[in-house]
Amino acid sequence: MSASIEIAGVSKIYDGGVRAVDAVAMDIRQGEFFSLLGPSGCGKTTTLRIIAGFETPSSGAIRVDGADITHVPAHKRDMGMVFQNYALFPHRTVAENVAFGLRMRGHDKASIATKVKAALAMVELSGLEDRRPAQLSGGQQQRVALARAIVIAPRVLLCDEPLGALDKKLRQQMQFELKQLQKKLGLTLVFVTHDQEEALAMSDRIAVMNGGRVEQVGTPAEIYNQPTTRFVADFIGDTNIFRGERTTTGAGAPALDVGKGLILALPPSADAQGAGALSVALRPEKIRLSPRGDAAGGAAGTCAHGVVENTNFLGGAVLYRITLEGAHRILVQQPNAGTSHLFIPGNGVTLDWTPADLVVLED
Amino acid sequence: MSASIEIAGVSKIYDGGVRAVDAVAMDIRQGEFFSLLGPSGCGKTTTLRIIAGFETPSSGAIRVDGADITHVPAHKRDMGMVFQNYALFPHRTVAENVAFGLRMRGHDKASIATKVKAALAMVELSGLEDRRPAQLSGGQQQRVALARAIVIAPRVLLCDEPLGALDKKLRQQMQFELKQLQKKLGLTLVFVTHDQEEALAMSDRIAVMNGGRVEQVGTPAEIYNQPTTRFVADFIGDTNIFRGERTTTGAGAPALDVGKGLILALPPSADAQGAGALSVALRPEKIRLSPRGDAAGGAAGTCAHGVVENTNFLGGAVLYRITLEGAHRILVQQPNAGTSHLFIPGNGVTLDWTPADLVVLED
Amino acid sequence: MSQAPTQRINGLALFILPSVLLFALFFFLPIGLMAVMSVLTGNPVVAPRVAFTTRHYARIVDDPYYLEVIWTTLRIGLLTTLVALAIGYPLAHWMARIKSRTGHALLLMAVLAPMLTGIVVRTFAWMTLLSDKGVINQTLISLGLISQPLKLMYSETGIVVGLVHIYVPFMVLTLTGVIGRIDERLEQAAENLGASPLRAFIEVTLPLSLPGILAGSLLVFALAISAYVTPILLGGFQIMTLPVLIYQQISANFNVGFAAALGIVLLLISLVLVIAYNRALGLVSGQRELQ
Amino acid sequence: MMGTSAAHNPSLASDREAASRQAAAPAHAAVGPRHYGRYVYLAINIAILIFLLAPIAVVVVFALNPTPFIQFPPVGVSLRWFEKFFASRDFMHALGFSLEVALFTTVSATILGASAALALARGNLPGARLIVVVMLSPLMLPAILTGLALFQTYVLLDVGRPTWGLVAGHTLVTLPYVVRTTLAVLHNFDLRLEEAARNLGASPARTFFEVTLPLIKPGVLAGAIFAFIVSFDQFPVSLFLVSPGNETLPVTLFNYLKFDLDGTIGAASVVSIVLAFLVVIGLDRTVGLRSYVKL
Amino acid sequence: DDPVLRITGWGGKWGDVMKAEIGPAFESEFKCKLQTDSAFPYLPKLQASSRSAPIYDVLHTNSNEQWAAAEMGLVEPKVDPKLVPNLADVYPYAVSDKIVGVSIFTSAIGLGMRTDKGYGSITSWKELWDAKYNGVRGGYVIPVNSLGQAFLMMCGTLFGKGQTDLDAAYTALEKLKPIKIVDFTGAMEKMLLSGEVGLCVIHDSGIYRYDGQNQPTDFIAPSEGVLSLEQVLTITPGSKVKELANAYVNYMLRPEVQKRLAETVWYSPANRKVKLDAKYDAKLLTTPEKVSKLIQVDWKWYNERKDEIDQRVNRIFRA
Ligand SMILES: Nc1ncnc2c1ncn2[C@@H]1O[C@H](COP(=O)(O)OP(=O)(O)OP(=O)(O)O)[C@@H](O)[C@H]1O
Ligand SMILES: Nc1ncnc2c1ncn2[C@@H]1O[C@H](COP(=O)(O)OP(=O)(O)OP(=O)(O)O)[C@@H](O)[C@H]1O
Ligand SMILES: [Mg+2]
Ligand SMILES: [Mg+2]
Repeated sequence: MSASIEIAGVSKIYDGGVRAVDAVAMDIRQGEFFSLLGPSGCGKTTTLRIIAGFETPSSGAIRVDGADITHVPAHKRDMGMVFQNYALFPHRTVAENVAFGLRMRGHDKASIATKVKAALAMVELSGLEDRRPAQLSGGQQQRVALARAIVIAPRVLLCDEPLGALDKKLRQQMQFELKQLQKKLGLTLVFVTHDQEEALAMSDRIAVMNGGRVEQVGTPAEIYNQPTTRFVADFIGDTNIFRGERTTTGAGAPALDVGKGLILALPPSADAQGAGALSVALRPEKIRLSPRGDAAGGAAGTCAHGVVENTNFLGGAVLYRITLEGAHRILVQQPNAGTSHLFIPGNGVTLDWTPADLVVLED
Repeated sequence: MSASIEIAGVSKIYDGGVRAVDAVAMDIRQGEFFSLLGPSGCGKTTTLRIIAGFETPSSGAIRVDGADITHVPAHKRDMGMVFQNYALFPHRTVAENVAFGLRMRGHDKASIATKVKAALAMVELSGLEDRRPAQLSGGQQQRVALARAIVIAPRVLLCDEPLGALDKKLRQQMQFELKQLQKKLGLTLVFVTHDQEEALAMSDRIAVMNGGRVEQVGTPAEIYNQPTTRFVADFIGDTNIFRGERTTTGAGAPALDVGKGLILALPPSADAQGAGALSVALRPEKIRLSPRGDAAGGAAGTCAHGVVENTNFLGGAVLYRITLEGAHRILVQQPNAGTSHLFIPGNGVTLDWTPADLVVLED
Repeated sequence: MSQAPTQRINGLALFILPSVLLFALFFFLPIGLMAVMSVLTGNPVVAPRVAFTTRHYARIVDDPYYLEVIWTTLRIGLLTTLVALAIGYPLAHWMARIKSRTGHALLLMAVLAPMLTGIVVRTFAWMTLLSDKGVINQTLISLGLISQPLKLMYSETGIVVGLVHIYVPFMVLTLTGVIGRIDERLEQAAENLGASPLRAFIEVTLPLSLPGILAGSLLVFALAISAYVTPILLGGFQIMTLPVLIYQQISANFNVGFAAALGIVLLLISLVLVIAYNRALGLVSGQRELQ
Repeated sequence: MMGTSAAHNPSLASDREAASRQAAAPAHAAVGPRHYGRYVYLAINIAILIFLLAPIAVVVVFALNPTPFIQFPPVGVSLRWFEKFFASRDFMHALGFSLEVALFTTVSATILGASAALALARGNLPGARLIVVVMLSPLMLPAILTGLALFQTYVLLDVGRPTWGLVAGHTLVTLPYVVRTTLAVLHNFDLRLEEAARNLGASPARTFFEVTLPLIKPGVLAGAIFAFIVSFDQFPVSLFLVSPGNETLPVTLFNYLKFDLDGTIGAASVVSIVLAFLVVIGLDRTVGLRSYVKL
Repeated sequence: DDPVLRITGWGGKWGDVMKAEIGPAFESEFKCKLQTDSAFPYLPKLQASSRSAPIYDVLHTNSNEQWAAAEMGLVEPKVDPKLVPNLADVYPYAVSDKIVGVSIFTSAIGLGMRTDKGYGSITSWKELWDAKYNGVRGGYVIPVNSLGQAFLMMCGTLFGKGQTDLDAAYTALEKLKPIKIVDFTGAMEKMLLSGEVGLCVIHDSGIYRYDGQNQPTDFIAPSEGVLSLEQVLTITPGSKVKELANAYVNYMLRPEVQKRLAETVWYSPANRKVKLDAKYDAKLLTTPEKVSKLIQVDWKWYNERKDEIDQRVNRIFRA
């Protein structure tokens, strides 16, 4: 049913000399929900287009279930695709757009009608069957594109930011449906998104790309909790990154001196040996915040004092930008536990964290 | 410099008979960051296009600083706009696209060059000046659209999901820049987004739209914490909505019987009088979660017991779907405070909350 | 926008073959024959004793009259093209943007009607309008605006008017398809950035309709420089163009060799002009891929 | 009652949409935001239409005027020229023959021209731009010379003056229209639409018919209309290629007019126009002439 | 199968009568098929076809083209009186040395005028040069029209030493401007009828065919003589049905055929024996006296200089 995809050292250099994809190598397993995550312009779309067969790689090969398909034409690959710009057929109605792939596969009219109806219902577009794409809102167009790709139940589904134009509610619902569908059909799904939460919540594995290269491939938890490079740590979620020299805490535990009087106790996992510079990351939500003077205090290297500089209300959470006494600036995220628990700019606060939550980064 | 906008009972019926905007009335204040938030297809783009002068309202009027501009042609409105689909000029380079508005305003070459350079630097596109839109990635195109609109420093800036195609890092940065710019120039900014967090974080005020109508206008905190309608409560962030009959707790306080054995103590603010059905909302992050059997317990109407059914890892937070003993299903969000504090499906848990966090909704 | 395709010839290239075959058999062969005859003293098909000669070409080059005629021909062609573009564009724009389907069909009919009248009849109709006793002159005289009839006919003006009328539909229909496909939001974006509708048109719509302008003006130019019925009837032989000369040579002087030489010269000059025009338009617009 | 975080109620949304679809006819504000320019625009266009249609009016007057020459003001209305036209077996035969030739020409020129345009725009042919220009040549050569050259060739090949020879000649002089108009719309074509079709499993041929063709239809159709009309109105090439007894309408009309310049040719024109209008209406009903889709 | 005789022929009323009566009668009498090419111009087609297999058996055109055809060896210069007995009955001009083949009809080229403009009585060609006709003067295109060419020769006679005095003719033409020039022979009558021209060169047939319609136009046979516009038949040397071709030429000269066609298109018959109805007889050239006023042009001489003349007049009439 579904297929594994091997991307073997693929590069793509566009006509102008732009190296959009640079020696990308990764294996996408059969039936896997695989996300490509990365900053704008890092080569996600290009990679997807190479898999789909719209771009010929400048070098490297694409293999599906072990067979080299680098030069198989797109229409013989049986890969559904949701285009970043939708690419809806402007001369066809919504229903006709969705029916297209089924027609190409020679399905009979009745079964096409049923499937199209179901697909449109799934993306919440029932009733808009007879509109033309130009008569739809942006999000509606995107959902038509999604319906068009999934209705054919391809063995591989390539989605280029398929939910980017949807509001959170609808997006969550579509995420859910997509995930369900993927499980039901055992689809191999390659998913491009710029939304880290989406990638983290949905993926079996994630590839983080940067400047045409793959920085890290791993499960969401690995990517989030054990980023291997500074780029990944910085890119996924908000994070505090410190760079400093190795030292030891008063208690003799390995620690990092990040300057300006701040010492961070290193996690037990960190290589105790070795000297020299090191970067570590600490997620804002791993830090606890309490009013200055409240109990806590904590061991050396696991707490600090500072002043709230700026409060950012995120709905379910509040993000504080805090200036430590030594002038380091640090992000801390706390749940929005009601107005009563809010700090406001100027409040003195105490921060504390667990050394285990610090992640050591490759540079 | 900037201007106030009054949308006076505006409706728009498209040719096919679709009522895209339905008697929308709202005042956007001078220099305000005003967001339009709502589900896909609710009429945000249409509203923006009416303000910009690309659609003539079927009824109603648009006033800027009190003057009726309903029939003023678009090019005389001095309103910048970022189109949802970018609408970049395909025959012009990136730099030419950005320079367009300045040229129309008769700026001299040198000042155009400087401003274009600055705008492109701001959206992080320095170096791509001579590319054509077709040679850019989706996110890059969107940033060109943004640069093109802001470079002219219009008195009103209309943004139709201007950051939708950007990754979180870049989006935050652009949000910051946009906000800075808005403050610096005192711009009136009308911002369409499908990202609630974005709207909450950036806006002075938000209008939540639904099906062509405005459901609620208010500050982010009002919208989030005191949604007036069920739709708003449901739409903004995840929420738990309960509907039930008025009753009283054992202690005699007003409460809501939502069936299946669950009684919720109503907030003190709730009208104690009156009988009959009522809806209330409770945000997932306002609920505290502890292992079953742990202390807590809490007063009647402020706690419940259940079993974790499903865990959703969101990066900085974890979302739990919990089935209560009475078979109610409820969402609870907890900060991702490290792997050690995670609950897994099957864990018995105790939930407790503060009655003041319940919000009573209009239906 | 179309992306630059990968630079290898692909299977689609084969689709040119039927046309190539048609051209080979029904154009290059016959015209080759004519080219051969243009350097021979007689028709080799019917008269066995012919010799090579350059006299036909020498005649064209030696006598400035022929150069003048060539220039007149090209001038009329250029003028016709310009005017046809100027009046065809607004109509094409209207057709492309009109909302009502009935309105569109009516416009289409109005545009097609002149093409369907038949070239000769149409030209006679113009004679009726433009001649001294024609509708325009008589109306103007009876209104007392002029006392002597304007010389509308038997002049280049008359020819250009007639040619424009016949060929403007080619311009309109070619342009309509192209303009209709331009995303209106691009114009809106321009207006939003402060361009007046006219300016937005000039900055956005016009450059994006260049392929249509190119196609339309090339069609009209090619047709105008090769027309002979209209120049004969409306120019009354007082304006001499190459096609008229060729017509004379074939039908009254029976000098096929010279007619062929004139034809080849016309063809070569026009090809050069067209290529230059192509280049120029491509350069001006920066759209090098323009065809 | 209870409910957790479901998305907004779908049935609610679609109810609303259904309701709004039934809502009263769009009450359109008559005045757009750009009225001044609008008037100028309309005025210019109407002037152009008058320019286009004035001679047609003359032809109609000519066809209806009983005097055998064009006369202003007309002296009356009569259908005698129409009677004469329809009563003439020559004219009727020529009309039929012209339609037949024009039909064959249209089909062949459209197929050949559209495929050539496709090859030129997409085939990455070396020298494509030169080929495009060369393909315009049959239009730049005075058709009388082309006609003579073709005639000479047919004599040389000893094939006589067959109808297919006439059709081939017409195809040659109509092909450039189709090529040009098709090329014009192929430019700026969004290739991603074709990619989407391929991705959905459409073979290249299928993609062409399902996506490319419908989207370049305005160009192809314009080309086809040109081919039909130019063939139907083609005179100089036909002059040499028609055979006795099988003359096209323009040739017959031309010969007629050399001797009897009367309202019959006006009537013939009016009949051609009406005929073509019927074709246009028919096409509009079936294919839909207004086919360029907003992208 | 019946043999096929391939001829050329005019359209209009001529063509109608040929197709309806005269052609079929010939076909049944001679057991053959007539195949008429009516798509003008004929000569280039004949020119393009092989001498041994010409596309026509009988060529019917005006005299000057026949001369050109004969020069190129496309047609036989003379018709054999033995094979065409009716040749014995034609007026001398029809077989004169100014004629290739045989002329079967002739019209007179003279002046046409509007009778409602008070131009008075006109008797001379020279009237055409009067300044009062500026703007309403009409003539034919010289390079492509026989009438124009004949008129040019007339100019030499009128203002110079004779037909061949080209310089005089050029000067005269120069003075004729402004003049409205038409291409088709039939176009001038329409210009005259609609009042676009008031005085013009025209052939009598172009005026007389409106006889009885009360048109304010009249034909003037100038005192200096009228030019003859001949309808000439010749036979191609390569014809495979020469006998039939001669029979056709002979048939066209038959009095009843001549009468029918003459009365249809107002052409003067070449056969002396034809008796036309009174109304035609009164106007057409049906007697030796009337015929004697016909001036024939030396087309052989003209054709030799045609290129030179064309260039000259093209320049003269350039706007
Ligand atoms: N041209 C049109 N003709 C008919 N209906 C239209 C047209 N354009 C938009 N609509 C409909 O109007 C409604 C509002 O559309 P609009 O584009 O304003 O939505 P939106 O709020 O911007 O949605 P999104 O977030 O998906 O972009 C939608 O239901 C849409 O289908
Ligand atoms: N046709 C092209 N010619 C030249 N460069 C191109 C072309 N298309 C894309 N690029 C460049 O290649 C790089 C990768 O583009 P791609 O579209 O794959 O990015 P992406 O990861 O999808 O970005 P986004 O999230 O913004 O969509 C970008 O820097 C882009 O500018
Ligand atoms: Mg992309
Ligand atoms: Mg929108």
